[in-house]
Amino acid sequence: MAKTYEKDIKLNDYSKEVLTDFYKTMAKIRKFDENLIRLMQEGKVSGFYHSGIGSEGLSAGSIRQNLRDEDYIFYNHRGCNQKIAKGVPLSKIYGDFLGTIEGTTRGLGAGIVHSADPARGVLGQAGTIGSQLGISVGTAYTSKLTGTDQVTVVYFGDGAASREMLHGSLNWAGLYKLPVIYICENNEYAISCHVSETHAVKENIADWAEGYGIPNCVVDGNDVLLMHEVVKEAVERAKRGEGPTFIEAQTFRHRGHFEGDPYDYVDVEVLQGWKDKKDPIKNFAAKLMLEKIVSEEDLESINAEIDSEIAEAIEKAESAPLPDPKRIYEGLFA
Amino acid sequence: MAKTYEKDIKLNDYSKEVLTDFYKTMAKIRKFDENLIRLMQEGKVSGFYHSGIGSEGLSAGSIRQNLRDEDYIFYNHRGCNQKIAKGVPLSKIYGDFLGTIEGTTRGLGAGIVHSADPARGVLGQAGTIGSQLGISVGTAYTSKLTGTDQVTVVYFGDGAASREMLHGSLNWAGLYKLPVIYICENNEYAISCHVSETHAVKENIADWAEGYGIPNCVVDGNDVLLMHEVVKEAVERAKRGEGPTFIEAQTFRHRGHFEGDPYDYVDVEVLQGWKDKKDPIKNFAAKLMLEKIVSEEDLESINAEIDSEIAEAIEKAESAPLPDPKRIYEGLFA
Amino acid sequence: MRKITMRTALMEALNEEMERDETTVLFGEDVGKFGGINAVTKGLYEKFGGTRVFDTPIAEPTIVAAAVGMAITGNARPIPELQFGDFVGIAFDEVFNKMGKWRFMHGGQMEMPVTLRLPIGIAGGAGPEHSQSPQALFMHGPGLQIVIPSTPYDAKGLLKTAIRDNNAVLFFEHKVLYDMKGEVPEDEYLIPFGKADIKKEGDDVTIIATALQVHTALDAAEELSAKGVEVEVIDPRTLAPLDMETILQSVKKTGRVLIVHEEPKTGGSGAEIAAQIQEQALFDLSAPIKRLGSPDVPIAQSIYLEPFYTPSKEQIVQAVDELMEY
Amino acid sequence: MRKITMRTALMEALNEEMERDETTVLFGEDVGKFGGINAVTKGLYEKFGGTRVFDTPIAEPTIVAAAVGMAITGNARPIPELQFGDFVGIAFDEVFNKMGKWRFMHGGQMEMPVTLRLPIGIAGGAGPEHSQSPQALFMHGPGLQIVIPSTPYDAKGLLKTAIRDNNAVLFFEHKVLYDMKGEVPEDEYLIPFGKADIKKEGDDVTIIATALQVHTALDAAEELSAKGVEVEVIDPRTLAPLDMETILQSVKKTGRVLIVHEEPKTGGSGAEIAAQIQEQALFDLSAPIKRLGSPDVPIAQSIYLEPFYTPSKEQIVQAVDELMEY
Ligand SMILES: Cc1ncc(C[n+]2csc(CCOP(=O)(O)OP(=O)(O)O)c2C)c(N)n1
Ligand SMILES: Cc1ncc(C[n+]2csc(CCOP(=O)(O)OP(=O)(O)O)c2C)c(N)n1
Ligand SMILES: [Mg+2]
Ligand SMILES: [Mg+2]
Repeated sequence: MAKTYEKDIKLNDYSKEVLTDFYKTMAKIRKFDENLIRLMQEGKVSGFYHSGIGSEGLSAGSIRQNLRDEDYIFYNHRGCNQKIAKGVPLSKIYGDFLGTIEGTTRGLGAGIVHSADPARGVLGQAGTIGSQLGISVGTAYTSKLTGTDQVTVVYFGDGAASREMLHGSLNWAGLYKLPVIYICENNEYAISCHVSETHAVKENIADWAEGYGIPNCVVDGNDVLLMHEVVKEAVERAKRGEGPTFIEAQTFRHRGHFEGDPYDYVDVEVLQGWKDKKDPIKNFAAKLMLEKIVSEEDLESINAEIDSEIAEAIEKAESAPLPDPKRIYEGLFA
Repeated sequence: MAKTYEKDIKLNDYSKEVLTDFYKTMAKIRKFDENLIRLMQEGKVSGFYHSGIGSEGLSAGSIRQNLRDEDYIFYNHRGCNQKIAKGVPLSKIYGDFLGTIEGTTRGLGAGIVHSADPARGVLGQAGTIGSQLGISVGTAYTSKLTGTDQVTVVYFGDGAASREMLHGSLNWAGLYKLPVIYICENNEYAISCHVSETHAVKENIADWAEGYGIPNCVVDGNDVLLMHEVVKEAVERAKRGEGPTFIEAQTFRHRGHFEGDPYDYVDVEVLQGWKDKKDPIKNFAAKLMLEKIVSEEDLESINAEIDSEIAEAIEKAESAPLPDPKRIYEGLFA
Repeated sequence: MRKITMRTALMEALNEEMERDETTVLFGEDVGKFGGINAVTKGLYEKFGGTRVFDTPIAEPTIVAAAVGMAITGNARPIPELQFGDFVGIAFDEVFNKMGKWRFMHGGQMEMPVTLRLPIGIAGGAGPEHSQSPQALFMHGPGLQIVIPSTPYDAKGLLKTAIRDNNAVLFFEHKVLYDMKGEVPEDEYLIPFGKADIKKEGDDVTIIATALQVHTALDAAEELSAKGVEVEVIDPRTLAPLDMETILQSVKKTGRVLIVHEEPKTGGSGAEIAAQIQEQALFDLSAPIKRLGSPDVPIAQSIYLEPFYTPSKEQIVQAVDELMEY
Repeated sequence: MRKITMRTALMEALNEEMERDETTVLFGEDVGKFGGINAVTKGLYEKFGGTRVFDTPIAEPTIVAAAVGMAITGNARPIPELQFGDFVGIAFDEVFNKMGKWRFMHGGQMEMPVTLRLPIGIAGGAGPEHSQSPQALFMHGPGLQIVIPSTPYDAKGLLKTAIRDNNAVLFFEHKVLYDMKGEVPEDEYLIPFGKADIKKEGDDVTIIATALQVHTALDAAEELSAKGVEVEVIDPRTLAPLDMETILQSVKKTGRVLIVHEEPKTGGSGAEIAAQIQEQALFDLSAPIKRLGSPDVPIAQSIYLEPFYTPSKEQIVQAVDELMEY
């Protein structure tokens, strides 16, 4: 059975700069998301949006200070959390939602999936959740082929983990000792289904990795520093050539599966509990203030900074033109 | 890690009749196979044949005395071992190879895969190895749907176990507690690749089942009685509604992957060791004689009986006509 | 007559057939308590219970493979759903080679009473992998019947036929049509496969259209009618079997053909239909058969670009005008 | 000029291109030490080592997905093989929706230099799931190039082009052709995509054939020539891009067309080709375009029945005779 990752983390082991970066990244992710929902409500963005509010700690902790531009990530379809943590410019992500040529797809539109920023190791995503499990062993194999120490981090939900491809992926990664870090964002639900209704596990999803001889663990995905540490160890293991790690990060979504989902299949109290007691941003801010690393004013000024960054990004994305319809005939072939 | 199934089995716990049935089934399987290879050499059968010689104990032990006509099996592509143990008439299996209308496909031909005998629970097989892993959860679900105690036994090689579908199958079977018995015929090779070159496992293939909470074990597949006992327990568990079992049965193929395979990728001494020391039929016969359950003459007469049964079957299959070419336009739709 | 949406029509068909035959079993992602993301299976879980109506893991090949396994026992009549028809690519081998061929390749000994429901089509910013219309691929797959209704009436009658049929059926539902209303009688009826429906008669040009495009064609027909051009709109309703008789009869009369579908043009169902028409009625043609499909590029996610994928009324009118010039 | 088999020609192409570009990487089931079950990759493992040439688990979706992952890094040029082309159905989503569309759907930011090798065709009792010719399906898939050579010369030149190309290529190899010999120069050459080859000139009937059927058509052409009928045999060599120019030029001359392929007739590549010919050259036709394909039923395993699937010389001769009656 998968062990629960625990570590006695002292804030003092981190510089103020780094701690602030974690906070700032999480806050930016959430504000990005809230503003996107606002744009949807204003009728400026349509299609499906799967809000990532509630699991910012998972993305910020795993990516910030661990990954370089040349490391690859395959984000999942829940929020734009990982893209933002990896540094994709906000205006470009908004542009993909608004369909303007500011978007990474230069006007094709992308919703959550299909934004890409290869220079930052963001190689896009499939509309079929879980397909990234297969693709990620390819990017990781390339590191082996070219002899670099680039790692690949692949994010996927508890639901996506039930796709058949997981088996092919874990087998390849374990067999060829590939530098892949699997991060299963377990928010307990796949649309309306609780993980217990769709998954046969010994105890945890991470147990599935054990049979492949792949190091694995369960971790509180809402603790940004814990996430940081567990992924750091995995990255180091990968760079030492010791192969993959499987991390099941537990979290919960604050909103429905998509905007518009009645979200009535979740116990109201359970949901409120996650919001009140396990909010990754609130809790981290409280900890920082308790240990006097930042003051309330510091946080306020960070938030103000983010607000204007976001406002600027939206302005840039919105003011860019829509593409010419001929855009759809560009770029099929290189 | 998967446990090795062990049991102190006393021959006296079985009736002579049952013991003889095990012997006879194994001997019939081998002679069927040898005669088929002869027919190939005589140019009467073409296409690919994957001889099952060397693993007769696995099929005979798992099926005989355990399964009823109404229980389903999905055989694998290695020999016709499981079909014969399940009672499919030999003339019909030969007919499928010879392409005459005596075959179960009434002249379409079937090679190893695609014979079917629904009345005996033999619902056919896919040409894509491992596909049976998905189909078997469907037959097993039907037992649940209709409230019967029919079990499904699905056979597949070590190589087929690496197909992505294994994950979908184990997850369904574990989740819905389906009456499926997985028998992984691990003969160490998938065509030219040793299992260690293509599989990431903690220790055994059966370890893959552990993460799903599915009872699993490794067993000497060449010990017919051990196979019988381990499957018997699994069948009982399934009938009690306790769900699936995963059995990794270890064996080795005496011949190449297909007739014509140079088979030069296997260490000569290793192969000879399996032939000399672990032949399921030789060893079982010796045991029966040692404990004086049968005499050499008994075995000779059984073998003579089988020889004539096979000769008759071949005669019947060969003397049946080839189908009219219009046969291919029959039976696409019900 | 009462008017109901295609969603309701489909729901009624499922309900009636599941009541009628207790070996039916319905499953897929979120089809149970949630009632399906398109709300087509609402209420069935409550009515028929969790063994006959169940949510599955996200595992499309296993969903279809399990359906095949159920069907070949002879004791179950599965009605699986893939949440988006695009995902048929993930389960392609199971559909194309197992559902379609299992019976034949085992000598015709088993039946394959599976109805696989597949929501398709461009429907508002769902992007390249949630908007496709993959039905044409299966015309190349022996053993598969392809149903693609355009109205609530057809949807209900065809779905009932599909469920009772002992052979494999791929049932394609255009997502934009779920909310479209149409007349549906209270009394039971079935619609046979292989019988095209002439949605509008006309002598000048034959338009063969499927799913949502039937409606676009009918819109265009009205505009054309005002100009004095009477098109005949034929909805094949099933692409396999394909009712060539009705099509050829119309072509004999009009000599001009336009095929409209949302599938990419190249390799779409229009290719096979055009090939057959010229094979059997070349000398009836006064003009080349025209095909309107979506462009041969993946579907952009932007709702601003989507209109350039779906064949439009204007395109149809123009194509007919061009045909009339011959 | 020296004559070598198509197997050797392919082997040479792989060898030369892997020597030329060290980012090439080749993988699949048994392609390493064993050299591939068709012996096409023999010697590559020894020469290029186990990191660049490796055996994979039996996991077709993962093989193709990994190729996609390698390609989009911009640092690798993968050459995966599926042991039988039929298995492309198992990896269908990865091929159709990922290899074909990844570049486009991410705004054109990455390249997809993948050459997926797929052995196809009826070749002696391999049965319904090891004998298919699935190439037509991918004409409906934007972003995929489809190569299908008929001679050692074409095979080598096209495979080299495929490997160097920065876009996805499906490379279909008919198994019966592996042992067929033909002239191949020692010096390096490349064959561009989208350029059909006229294998035999003639004024009476245009035959469009692919893979093994090119040879059957040439056999038939000889017999017809003796009767005074001169057919023109066109081998498109790539189905995507498709060289309609060469085809239309021939049709203009002959007015009679026969398309021959081993794919099932319905929905085969012949459907699209026929549809395009009539679209662009209806009034050049003196007879309906004929298509010869395999019957629309799964391929029987019996070698006695296989001949009724592969289009034969006799069928071609008869079809041409019928065309000449117009
Ligand atoms: C292959 C595939 N099947 C189904 C879907 C439809 N779908 C989109 S998200 C989703 C649920 C995903 O659940 P999970 O992986 O747990 O991620 P979460 O939404 O909870 O973050 C489903 C079924 C899809 N996009 N791809
Ligand atoms: C999906 C699929 N991939 C590949 C093959 C080709 N193939 C047939 S048998 C075989 C090896 C199977 O190995 P294993 O499962 O261990 O069975 P064994 O032959 O050793 O009994 C392969 C690769 C196939 N038939 N189906
Ligand atoms: Mg989830
Ligand atoms: Mg094996």
